[in-house]
Amino acid sequence: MISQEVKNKIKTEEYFINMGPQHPAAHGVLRLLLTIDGEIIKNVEPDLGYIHRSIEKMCERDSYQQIVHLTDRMDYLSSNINNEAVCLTVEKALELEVSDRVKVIRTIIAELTRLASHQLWWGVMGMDLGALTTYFYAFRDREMINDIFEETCGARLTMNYNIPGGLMFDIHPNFVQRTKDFIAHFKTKLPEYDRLLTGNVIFEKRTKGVGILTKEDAISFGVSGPVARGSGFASDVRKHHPYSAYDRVAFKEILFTEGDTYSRYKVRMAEMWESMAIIEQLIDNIPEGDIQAPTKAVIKLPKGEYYQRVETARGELGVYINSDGNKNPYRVKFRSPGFSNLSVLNHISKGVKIADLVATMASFDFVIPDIDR
Amino acid sequence: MKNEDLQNIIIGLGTDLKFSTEASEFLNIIVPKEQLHSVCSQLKSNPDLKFNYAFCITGMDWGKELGVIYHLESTELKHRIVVKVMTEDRENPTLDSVHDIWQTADFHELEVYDFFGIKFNNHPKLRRLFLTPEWEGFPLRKDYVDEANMVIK
Amino acid sequence: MGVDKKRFLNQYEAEGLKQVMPEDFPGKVIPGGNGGNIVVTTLDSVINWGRSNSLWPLYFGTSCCAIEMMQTGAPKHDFSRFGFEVARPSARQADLIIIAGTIVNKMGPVLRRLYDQMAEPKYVIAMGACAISGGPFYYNTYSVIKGADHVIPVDVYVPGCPPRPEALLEGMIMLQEKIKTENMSKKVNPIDGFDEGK
Amino acid sequence: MGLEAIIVFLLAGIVLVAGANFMSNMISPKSDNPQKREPYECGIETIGPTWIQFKVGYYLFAILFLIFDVEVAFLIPWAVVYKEVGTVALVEVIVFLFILGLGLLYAYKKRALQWE
Repeated sequence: MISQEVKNKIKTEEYFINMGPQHPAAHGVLRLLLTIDGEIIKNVEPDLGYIHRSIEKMCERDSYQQIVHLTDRMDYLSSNINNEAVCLTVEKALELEVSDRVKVIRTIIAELTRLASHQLWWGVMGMDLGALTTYFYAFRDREMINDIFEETCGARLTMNYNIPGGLMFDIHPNFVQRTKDFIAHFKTKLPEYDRLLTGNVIFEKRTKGVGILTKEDAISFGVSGPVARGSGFASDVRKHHPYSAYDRVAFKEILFTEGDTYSRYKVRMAEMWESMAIIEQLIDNIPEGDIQAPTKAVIKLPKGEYYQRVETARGELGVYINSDGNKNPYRVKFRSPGFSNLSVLNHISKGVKIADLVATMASFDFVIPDIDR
Repeated sequence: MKNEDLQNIIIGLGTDLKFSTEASEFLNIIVPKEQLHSVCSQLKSNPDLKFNYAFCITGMDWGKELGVIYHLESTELKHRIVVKVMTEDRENPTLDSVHDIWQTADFHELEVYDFFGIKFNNHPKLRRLFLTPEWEGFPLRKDYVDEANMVIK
Repeated sequence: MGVDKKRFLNQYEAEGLKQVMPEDFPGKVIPGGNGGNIVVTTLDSVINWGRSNSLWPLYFGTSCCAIEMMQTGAPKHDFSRFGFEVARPSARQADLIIIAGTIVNKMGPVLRRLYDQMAEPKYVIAMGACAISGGPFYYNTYSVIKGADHVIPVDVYVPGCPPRPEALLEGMIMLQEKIKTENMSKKVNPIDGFDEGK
Repeated sequence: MGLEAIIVFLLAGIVLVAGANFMSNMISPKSDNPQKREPYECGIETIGPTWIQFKVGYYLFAILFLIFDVEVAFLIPWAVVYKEVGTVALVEVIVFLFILGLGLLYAYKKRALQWE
C-alpha cells in the first residue's frame, strides 16, 4: 500500500520486546527476547534458567531412590513416565527382571498420565488462542484422573509410585473399575472437545499453515514427540524401542506431514484415542505377580554407562547414568524433550506475527522446568 | 547393523580411534580432539552410516579431563553409537562445534559451556544460557566448590 | 484462620482460659492483621470487606504448584466462589501474588520487581514447600533461593508439595480474614524496613 | 432552558469524577519505589531504546478507527430525534453514511489494513 520510495524515507527501527518470565503464553518462566519490526518477528532468542534448580548436580549426591523424587518435579505433567524412566535405567543396569504385573501397571499409569497431560495441553491451547471454555472443560475431566492417581499412588501430581525394582505398593482395589468408568466417560467427552475447538473457523484460521516445521529440520534439531510426529518424523519411542508392556499392545503411531500447528494439534488429539485404546487392552487382564523385585536397601550400580529412552507426553526423555560403582551416581544427564523442541522455535518463527508465535508455542506444549531442569 | 561391522566402517574415517563396547550397550568411539569435526561429518554423510539424529549431547568431567559424549542414531538404518571426545586442559578447554552437522548441537553446546566451561570455536553465539552472565565457576565440574549449599559427601 | 486453629481457640475460651504469652517467649508477637486487630471502625470494615472479597491474583506459576493453582481455578475446586475469579496477567492490575513454585537466583530480582510494580494494597501467598523454604531443593542446589520470603514479605504460607487445592483455598480464606482485621490508620507498608531485616 | 441544563450537566460530571478520585486517594495506602515508575514488561527491564519510530501500520489503524468512531458519535443525536425530523433527515444520514462508506472502500482498495 505504501509506495516503495515513501517506504525508504519512513525508516522504522526494530526494537526488542521481552516475552519474559512472567507471561501467560510462556506456560511457566520462559523468557523469549523478541526482535520485532511492527508485528513481524525478526528473531527469537530464548533466555532460560529462570527455573533452573540444578537437578543434575543434586542427583550426583543422591541415592537412586532419591533421584526418582526429583524427576517428577522436572516434567510435572508426565511425572509417572519420568519416574519410570529412571527406574528402568536402574533395572537395566542391575539386570533386574521386573514381574509382568508391574510392567502392565506401569504402562496403564503412564498412559493415564499422558491423557491427563494432553487434556491440560488442550485446555491451555484454547486459552492461549482466546477460548476460555476449553480450560474449564479440560480441567473438569482431568480431575477424574487426579482422583484415580490419588487413590492408587497417594498424590495428585507428583506421584512417587515407581521405585527401582517395581512399584511402591499394589493398585487400589477399585483402580480397575474407576479407570474403566473414566475411559467410558472420556469417550463421550473427547468428541465434545473436537466439536468445541477442532472445527472452529477462528481456530483453524489461527493454526493452519502457522509455524511450518519440515521433517529434515525436525530431525536435525533433535525434535521429538508429538511435535516431530506432526511433521512426519516417526520418533515414537514406544514403537521403535518398546519398554515395559508396550511390545504386547497394538496401537498406531500417528503421523501427519503438514508440520503446521494444526497437524501437531491433530496428532495429540488422535494420541488421546490411542492412549485409551492401550489402556483398554491392558486394564482387563492385569497379570498376577509380586509388586517389588527384591533389591538391596542401598543400590550400587556396577561401573559403566546406562541409557534409557522413554516417550513422555512432550517427547523423548533420555536418562543417562554414568556410575562408578558406589552409592550415588558419578554423572546423571536427563535428555529433556522440551530443550531440543525449543531450539527449533527460532528457526520456524522468522517473519511470523507475534500472535502466530503464541499459537506455535501453544502447540509445542512446553513445560519449562523440563527445559531448565 | 551389528557393532562389529559398524566398527569396520568407522575405523576408516579417522586415525587412532579407540573402540570399546564394555560397560555400555552401544559401540563407544573415543575420537581425538582435532578430528572431531571431520569424523562427525563423515558419520553423517557416509551412505551406509547416515547418523542424522543426535539425540543426546552430554558434558562430562572424568576427574582429570573434560569432554562431551554424543549419542547418535540413524533414523533410516536404525543403529546407534556413542562418540566421546576429551580434552586435558582444564583452564581453557576448547573443542570445535558440530552445530553445522546437527543443528540441535547449537543449544546443547551452550548447556555444556554453561556447566562445564568448554568453549566451542565457530559456535554462532556462545553465551551462558542457564546461569546469570556474571556467575563465576562452572557448577557441574567435579571441583566446583560452594560451601553454602553443597553438603560435603 | 485455620479450621483446627478456630476449634482450638473456641475450646480454649470455653474453659475460661486466656492466651497468656509465656515470659521467656523470644520473639515479638505481631498481631494477625496489618496494623492490629483491636478496633476496626465501620469505614474500615466496609473497605476491608470490599477488599478481601475481590482479590485479583497474578498469573505467576513457576513450576509444579502452578498446576495445582490452575486446578483450584478449575470447576471442581473453584476459587471464584471466594472472589479470586479474575486472574490478571499484568502486575499493575493484580493485588495478590501467589508464588506457586520454586524461586531461583535468576528469578529473585524479577519477583522483587513484579512485587514493587503491583499497586497498593498488595498481598502475597507463598504456595508450596519450594516457596516457603526451598522445599525438596534445599540441599545441594547452587541456584535455588531457600524460601520466597528472602525476596518479598509473605502474608500466608501454604505448605505441601504441591498443596492440594483445598489447602490453597484455606490459605486464601486465611488471607481474607487477615485483611478483614486491618486498621487503616495503623496500616504499615510491609516492604518498609524489609530489606534491612525488620 | 438550554444554558442551565448544560451547566448542571457540566458540574455534575466534574463533581462525580473529582469526588471518586479524591475518595480513592484518601482511602488507598500509597507506597513509592523506583521500580514502580519503570514500565512493566514481564518483570524485566526494557532492552534497547523505547522511544523509537514505530511502524506506520499502527497509525493507519488508529486513524481509520477514529474516523468511524466520530461517525457514530454524529449518529447518536440523530438517533434520539429521528421520529420528529422525519424522512428528510433519514436521507441526509444515508448520504452521510454513504460518503464514509466510500472512505472505507478507498482504504480497503489501498490495502491500508493489510499488515505486510
